[in-house]
Amino acid sequence: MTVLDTSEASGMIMNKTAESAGMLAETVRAGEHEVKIAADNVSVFYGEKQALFDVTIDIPARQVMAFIGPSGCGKSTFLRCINRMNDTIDICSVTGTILIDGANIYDAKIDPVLLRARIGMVFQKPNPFPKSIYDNISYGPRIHGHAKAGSEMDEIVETSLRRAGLWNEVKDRLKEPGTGLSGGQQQRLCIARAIAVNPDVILMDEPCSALDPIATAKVEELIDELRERYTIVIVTHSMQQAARVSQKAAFFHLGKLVEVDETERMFTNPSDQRTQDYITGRFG
Amino acid sequence: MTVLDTSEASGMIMNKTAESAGMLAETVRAGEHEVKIAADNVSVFYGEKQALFDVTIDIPARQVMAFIGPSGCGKSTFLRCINRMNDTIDICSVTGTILIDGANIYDAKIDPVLLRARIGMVFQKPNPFPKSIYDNISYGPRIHGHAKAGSEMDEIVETSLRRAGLWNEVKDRLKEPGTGLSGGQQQRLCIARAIAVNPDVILMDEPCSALDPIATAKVEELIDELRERYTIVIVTHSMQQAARVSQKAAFFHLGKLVEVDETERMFTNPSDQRTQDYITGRFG
Amino acid sequence: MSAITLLLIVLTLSAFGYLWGRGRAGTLKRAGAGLHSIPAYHGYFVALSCGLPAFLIVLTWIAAETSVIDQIVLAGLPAYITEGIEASRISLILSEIKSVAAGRIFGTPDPAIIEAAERYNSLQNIASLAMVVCTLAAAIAGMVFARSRLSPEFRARNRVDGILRWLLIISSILAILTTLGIILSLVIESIAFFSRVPVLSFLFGMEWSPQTAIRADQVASAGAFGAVPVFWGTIFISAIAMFVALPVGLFSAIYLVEYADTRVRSVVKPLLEILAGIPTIVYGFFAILTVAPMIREFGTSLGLDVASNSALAAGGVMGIMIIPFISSFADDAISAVPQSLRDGAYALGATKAETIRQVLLPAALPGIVGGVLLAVSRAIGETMIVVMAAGLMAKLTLNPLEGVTTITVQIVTLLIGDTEFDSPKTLAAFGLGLVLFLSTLALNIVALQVVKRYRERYE
Amino acid sequence: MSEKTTAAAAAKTNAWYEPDARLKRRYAADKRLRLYGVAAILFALGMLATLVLTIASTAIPAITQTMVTLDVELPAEAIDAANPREANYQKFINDAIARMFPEVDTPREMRELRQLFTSSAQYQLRDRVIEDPSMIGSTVAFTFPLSDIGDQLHKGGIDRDLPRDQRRISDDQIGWYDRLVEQDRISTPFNWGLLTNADSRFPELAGLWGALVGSFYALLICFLISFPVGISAAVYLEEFAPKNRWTDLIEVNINNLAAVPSIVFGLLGLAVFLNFFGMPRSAPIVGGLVLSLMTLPTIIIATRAALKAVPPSIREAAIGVGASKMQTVAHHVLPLAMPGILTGTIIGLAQALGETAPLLLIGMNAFITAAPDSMFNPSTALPTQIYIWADSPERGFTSRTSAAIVVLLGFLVCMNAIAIYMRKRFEKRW
Amino acid sequence: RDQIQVVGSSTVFPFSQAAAEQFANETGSPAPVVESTGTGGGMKIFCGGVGTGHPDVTGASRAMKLSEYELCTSNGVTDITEVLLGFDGLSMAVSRNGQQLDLTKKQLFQALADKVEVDGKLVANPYKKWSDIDPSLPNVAISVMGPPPTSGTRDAWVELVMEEGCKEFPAIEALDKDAHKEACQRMRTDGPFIEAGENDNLIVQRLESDPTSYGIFGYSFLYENQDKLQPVKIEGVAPNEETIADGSYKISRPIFFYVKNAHRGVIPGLNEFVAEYTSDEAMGTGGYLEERGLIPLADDRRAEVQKAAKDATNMPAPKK
Ligand SMILES: Nc1ncnc2c1ncn2[C@@H]1O[C@H](COP(=O)(O)OP(=O)(O)OP(=O)(O)O)[C@@H](O)[C@H]1O
Ligand SMILES: Nc1ncnc2c1ncn2[C@@H]1O[C@H](COP(=O)(O)OP(=O)(O)OP(=O)(O)O)[C@@H](O)[C@H]1O
Ligand SMILES: [Mg+2]
Ligand SMILES: [Mg+2]
Ligand SMILES: O=P([O-])([O-])[O-]
Repeated sequence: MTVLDTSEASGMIMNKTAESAGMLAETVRAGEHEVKIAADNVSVFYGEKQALFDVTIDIPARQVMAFIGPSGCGKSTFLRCINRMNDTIDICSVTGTILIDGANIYDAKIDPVLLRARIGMVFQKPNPFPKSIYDNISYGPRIHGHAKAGSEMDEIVETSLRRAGLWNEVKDRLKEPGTGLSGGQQQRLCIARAIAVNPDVILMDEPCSALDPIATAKVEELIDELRERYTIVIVTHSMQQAARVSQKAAFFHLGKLVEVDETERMFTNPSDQRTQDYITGRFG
Repeated sequence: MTVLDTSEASGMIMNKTAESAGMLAETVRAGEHEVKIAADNVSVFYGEKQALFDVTIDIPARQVMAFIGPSGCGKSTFLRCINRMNDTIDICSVTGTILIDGANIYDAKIDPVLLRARIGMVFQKPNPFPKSIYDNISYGPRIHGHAKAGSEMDEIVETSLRRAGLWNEVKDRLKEPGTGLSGGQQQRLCIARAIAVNPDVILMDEPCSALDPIATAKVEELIDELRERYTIVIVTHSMQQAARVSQKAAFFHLGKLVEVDETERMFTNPSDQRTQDYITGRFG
Repeated sequence: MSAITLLLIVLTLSAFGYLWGRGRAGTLKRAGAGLHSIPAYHGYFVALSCGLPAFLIVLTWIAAETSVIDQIVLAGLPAYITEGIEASRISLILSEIKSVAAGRIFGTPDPAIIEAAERYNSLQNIASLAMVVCTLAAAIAGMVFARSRLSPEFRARNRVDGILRWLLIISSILAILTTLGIILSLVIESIAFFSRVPVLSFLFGMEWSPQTAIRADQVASAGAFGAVPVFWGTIFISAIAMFVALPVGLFSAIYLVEYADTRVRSVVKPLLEILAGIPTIVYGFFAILTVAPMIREFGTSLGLDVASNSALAAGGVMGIMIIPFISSFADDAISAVPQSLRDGAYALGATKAETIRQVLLPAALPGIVGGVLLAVSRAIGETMIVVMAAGLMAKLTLNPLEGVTTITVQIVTLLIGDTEFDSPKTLAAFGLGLVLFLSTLALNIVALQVVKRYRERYE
Repeated sequence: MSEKTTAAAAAKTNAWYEPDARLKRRYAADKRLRLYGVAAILFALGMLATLVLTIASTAIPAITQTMVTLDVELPAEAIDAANPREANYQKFINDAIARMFPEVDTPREMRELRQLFTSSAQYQLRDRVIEDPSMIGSTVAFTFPLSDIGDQLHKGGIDRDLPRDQRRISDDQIGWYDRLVEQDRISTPFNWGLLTNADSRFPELAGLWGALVGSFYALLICFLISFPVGISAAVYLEEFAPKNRWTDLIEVNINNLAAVPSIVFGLLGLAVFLNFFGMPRSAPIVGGLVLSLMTLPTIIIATRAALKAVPPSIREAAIGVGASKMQTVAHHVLPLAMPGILTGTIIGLAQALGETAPLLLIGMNAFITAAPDSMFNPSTALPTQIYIWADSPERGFTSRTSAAIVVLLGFLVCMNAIAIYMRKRFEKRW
Repeated sequence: RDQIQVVGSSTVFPFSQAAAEQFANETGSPAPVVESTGTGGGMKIFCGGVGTGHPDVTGASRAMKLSEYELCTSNGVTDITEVLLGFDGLSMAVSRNGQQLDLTKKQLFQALADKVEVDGKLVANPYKKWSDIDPSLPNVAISVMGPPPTSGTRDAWVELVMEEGCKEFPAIEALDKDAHKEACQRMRTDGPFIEAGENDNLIVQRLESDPTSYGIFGYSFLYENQDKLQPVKIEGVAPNEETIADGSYKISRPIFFYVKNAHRGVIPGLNEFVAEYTSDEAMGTGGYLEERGLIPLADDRRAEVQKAAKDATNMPAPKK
């Protein structure tokens, strides 16, 4: 497959960019995991209102990082900074830097469209396109020119669906609309769609909150498998879920990043009083 | 605390439920608490779809009963059966009986309008009428003819606001619109509005889920005070909240009533595996 | 070659350009270069670079050709024909030349004319040939140039997106231009009007009789341009219309939203909407042939004196037309009141009527008011019904059984047929048009503000 | 559990549910409100029904056309087969009439007699012969319309019992007509001419073809301009434009345009297209331009609403996999919004089809006896044709005017039905 | 421009329509475009200038006025052929359900003038009911619908009825020239006289639905609607073909059309159209225009007119 070859090229572009932006791209080792995403002093404003205050965090490669915190604390906002989805909101402005593989993604030279091809995203409510299952998966590779329609594309579709653990359930009805699947299947379809463009990072914003317990279990299982290949950031409102799927967790409160730690450590022995209060159900 | 005395009675009810549906609704004395609401074999259908299956439960007077359970399990549906709010949904049909003070509220002779005057309701999102604070409170008494405009009405308004713990905050701006209050104040305004028609029972459907932690604390405090006079049923998605405010809890799952017990007992020692799983965050 | 064929050729060229560009990008890609954009976008870029300029050239050419050729032909005429002749004659000569050129010869035309006709024909040929040549040259040049810019780094997608974006922007500007056009065309003529009739005496004058003598030796009305009675007539008829439409629209909306079951609603709503879709000229007939005689008969049976073109008939029928505007706006507004407010009221033990009257209507009021204001502006601007059913006499009266006239009626009667732009009579129509435009503008702005404020409250 | 025991138990211990007078009053108010609603709807629908019925019932006479069949001799020596156009067909018809009524001899009587038949019979005969030259030299049964008075007499539009000075038809003419009836020469086929003929001074010949073609051209122009431009503008404003004072201004402006009285658009067309650009008067192209300016805001507003209704989650999904904004719109948003856009467009076009006032100002209310061959030729449109017919004195035009209205309404109902169908058909659940 | 353009009087409109249709049928040329603008409105456009932007023919229900001729000349429209088409009765009518009247011109003047003479003084018209004018007339409000000043019918009415009627009043006769004209020609604007627009048929339809109103319009409209309308007798004579043709019905007027000679030979078919319009089959006795209500000219008069039309003889300036 030629698809994979583009990673070098884009890596090149990113390196160039990082240098010109005057940033030194260090590769910080976080334990045994290298740093995939490094945010430095990120603040986000919606118009006048500041929603995020000076967030600095390193997100390790090929692990699952969970963002937790009460409603409105800025989890989604930060997540959407990572693939520049916030660009689509007029009044939203971002300061600070976010490096991915050492390249500043807010550099003027970075084309957000290409960036998003490298950083997949899965949303709270499953949002398949109202098209066939096949078209849902093939859309991304098609617009990025990863493959022509034909056997090459068929292969991508199959691989993606297999990785998302959906292949066996849908292989006989690829031409049926994606919206006809059950909620859990739809969410896995969305994950497959994100995988299909061959990203490095997958961002998930409360991916299970619209699912029933069984579907949730399946998606969680999938996340666990995916972290072998992908760096995953997941926002969740359920501490139980965070405990189940993530290796590291970040606790946000009122727009500030309060604490980042290994999930287990944070849930058993939080270092901040606010984290403690939140975890024990004192609020939220 | 008197709460603990109910254990026997509820144990009995649970047994009944477990044994068979369609049993006689006796007036069971729950310790010193008489049964205020007795539901027998209540099933609810939305069109073809059954949302509630043979729910039989006794709700004691002057206590707080919490309904918990995962999303979509039928908590709200059952709550809305109690004041016949489901009548306003065309496709909704209810079978079984619900006795309030021994009278079957689904009897043809019962006028839902009068019934609802006896059973107040507070909703998830605060919904003050777009009128002044005074008019919000006086609306119920006025339509039911409890009082004429004038000093009598002023008194009702003041008493209700006092009981809802809002009087001091709003006494100087009774003529201002109720929608101008903060979320927590609005929710207490709604509680005051429900109290103003002098009900026996107050139903609350996730009354705090739209509120911030501080406002939530205020409302919870209020609920605790109100149970001296009123029978309160509260739906909540937060087990922490259920633990904080309720004396008894009922756990719903997939439209069935799984378990009713004292709150403390249920949270520490649930008798059903599903309850256990839910409480420990295995799902939901 | 006709412009249509030419455009088709340009289209074909663009299609070719697309294939060419895409092919080139494909080659680059196969050669191992990492393309910034997928090949199809390179194709689109070449196609747009080829088609757009050519298309513009054709359009401007068509717009300019006639007058340019006319000028050339005229310039070539011998002096004795064009000497000292005013412009209108020249257009006649031109049309004679064109007739001759088309082979329709009457009598014996001047030899110079025949010669001009020949010249005209040859110019015409040259011009159409030149158009083809220029267009194709532009198309090919655009294509070749675009093609030469293709490279792996070339941001074809961003380019194409940019071009499309500009096309979108131009489209929205067109909507603005329409407004500007309206304002300009009204204002210019209105200025001419107000230079003859003072603004104040127009706005506050009590006498309206614009049918001035159109000749010096005619005695007609003295030409009073005090528009108050016309404004009054407009307001009066609109008020009557609202008097009919408001309760009917409001009550039907209430019934449909709160009482009717979905089956009734799904039948009645489209039926009501038909009322708004019926052409107003049909309402005009309905008014003069059915409603006016009915009112008249009824009035006469009560011993009342009813004018044959009573304000009541025109306003009433207009009201019927406006019903759906009110009902659908009220419908939307009432439906948009959050269910939670209904629940709140029902939970307190309110009956349906109480909930509607005391909770839903006040909450929906801003939306309803917005709809009503829009309906009023519709009523004020409505033309055919009043042209056919209302009178021409400007009258300040409060009696709905008398005839009144409206702004739109006056515009139509002052303008139909007679398109001379120099008498105050004709210009008055534009003055009235300006007033009409401004007043509906004001109403719409108010309506929009009301609706907006209301939206903010519930979202 | 038995109902009775419950009720009895309830009655013993509870009296709170007993309805009192006050409650009855409250329910009465409820009933009243409901009644007002029903009354309002019945009023509106009643008016609609009255309108449609009065128009349809006046239109009934125009459904058929009274025709007469005469045996017309086409002597070979009087018609040059090489040039059949030039023969004197009026004479053939006159001869045929004279053969039928040999007793009519004075010129005055002959004239009265001829008034029973349409005066264009000769042209119809001519066209028949040109079409089929083999008829030359034979006697053919030629069917052609009676004149308006004949038509009216046949359909009862003229009361033959009125005194002579109150009717338009003489006793002789009634007698001749009766003879034609006796001989079974009168027939009343469906009035196709109403749709296929162009306008005419003679009601029995007047049809809507010219107006239909004119309306078609005008609507075509209107569609070609307002559809792409409207969608583009809406897409820009809804999906691309930054939300600031300017775009707010544009929004207010467009909403306002939608409510600008149509007559003002007529003024605009008059000033800009006719007087400034010097476009031809009465031409469908100008009508189309004016109508497109009118329709544009409707389409923009409908499109924006349709775009708004596309859930943002679809946009996010597309952007999330790396589609550019333009791709998101083109691949996902527009296709999903298309049903709404098309509905809006159809409704806008339906409005344009029925619009009269602006067309009056640009001269599309002229009398033209031929359908235009291009959009630059003078023409009428359906509503203006109605306007003209309504002003014609001949009795036959009364029913034809209504019939034209019925045709117009038919088109509108069809367009609306298509719109409703699309709305239903394409309503997607996401 | 391929089509002939005809504007002008609504009274002449039906005749122009008929001629245009016949012309198109006969020659296969593009159908002339006929618009009804009223005589005055038509004159105004017609005299706007020479060239394809201006009409070729205008109909008039009265002769061209000097002022209009001057307007034409000043705009370069100097060569005009005047064609006298025939005559049209000017009728006043009422619904058959209404009350037939027999009025004198004097009474009509009193009913419709802006100022009338009462006891030798000129005062604003005080008459609201017919019976106010003459007790023998019915006790109903005066309500007369008539055309606006752009209409030739209006001019003709003023000339044939109002001017005549006002001769009966010594005090008005005694006024100086301008004041006399003012007094005789100005129609009242206080309600009883209603300017009802150029659409004669709308007046007819309103009369049908309103039996107490009277309408003023060309005879052809009365002729078409004689089952619904009845004429008002003026000076004891009701209009019908005979009374108009023999002149016993006094309010009839000549109707004309005017041809712009500069357009002949330039606008295709104009000559042929004029020939058709003036042919015997059209304007002659028994011609198709007669069927539409035209009262034809006598033969010799017609021959003159036809010749002038054919030769494009320019009309002289109208007398004042
Ligand atoms: N598009 C927006 N415009 C303005 N303010 C916004 C917007 N999106 C989010 N905010 C505000 O930014 C803050 C952070 O929002 P965010 O959605 O990031 O919270 P969150 O932690 O994801 O909450 P939740 O758990 O409810 O999803 C909130 O106060 C929110 O109101
Ligand atoms: N109006 C309705 N029409 C049809 N189905 C409904 C309606 N209201 C609720 N349901 C269905 O009934 C079931 C129970 O819903 P209910 O709202 O009682 O759940 P819940 O326990 O209150 O959930 P949540 O915590 O989300 O409020 C759900 O499956 C829901 O989809
Ligand atoms: Mg979020
Ligand atoms: Mg619920
Ligand atoms: O249209 P007129 O004949 O009245 O001028």
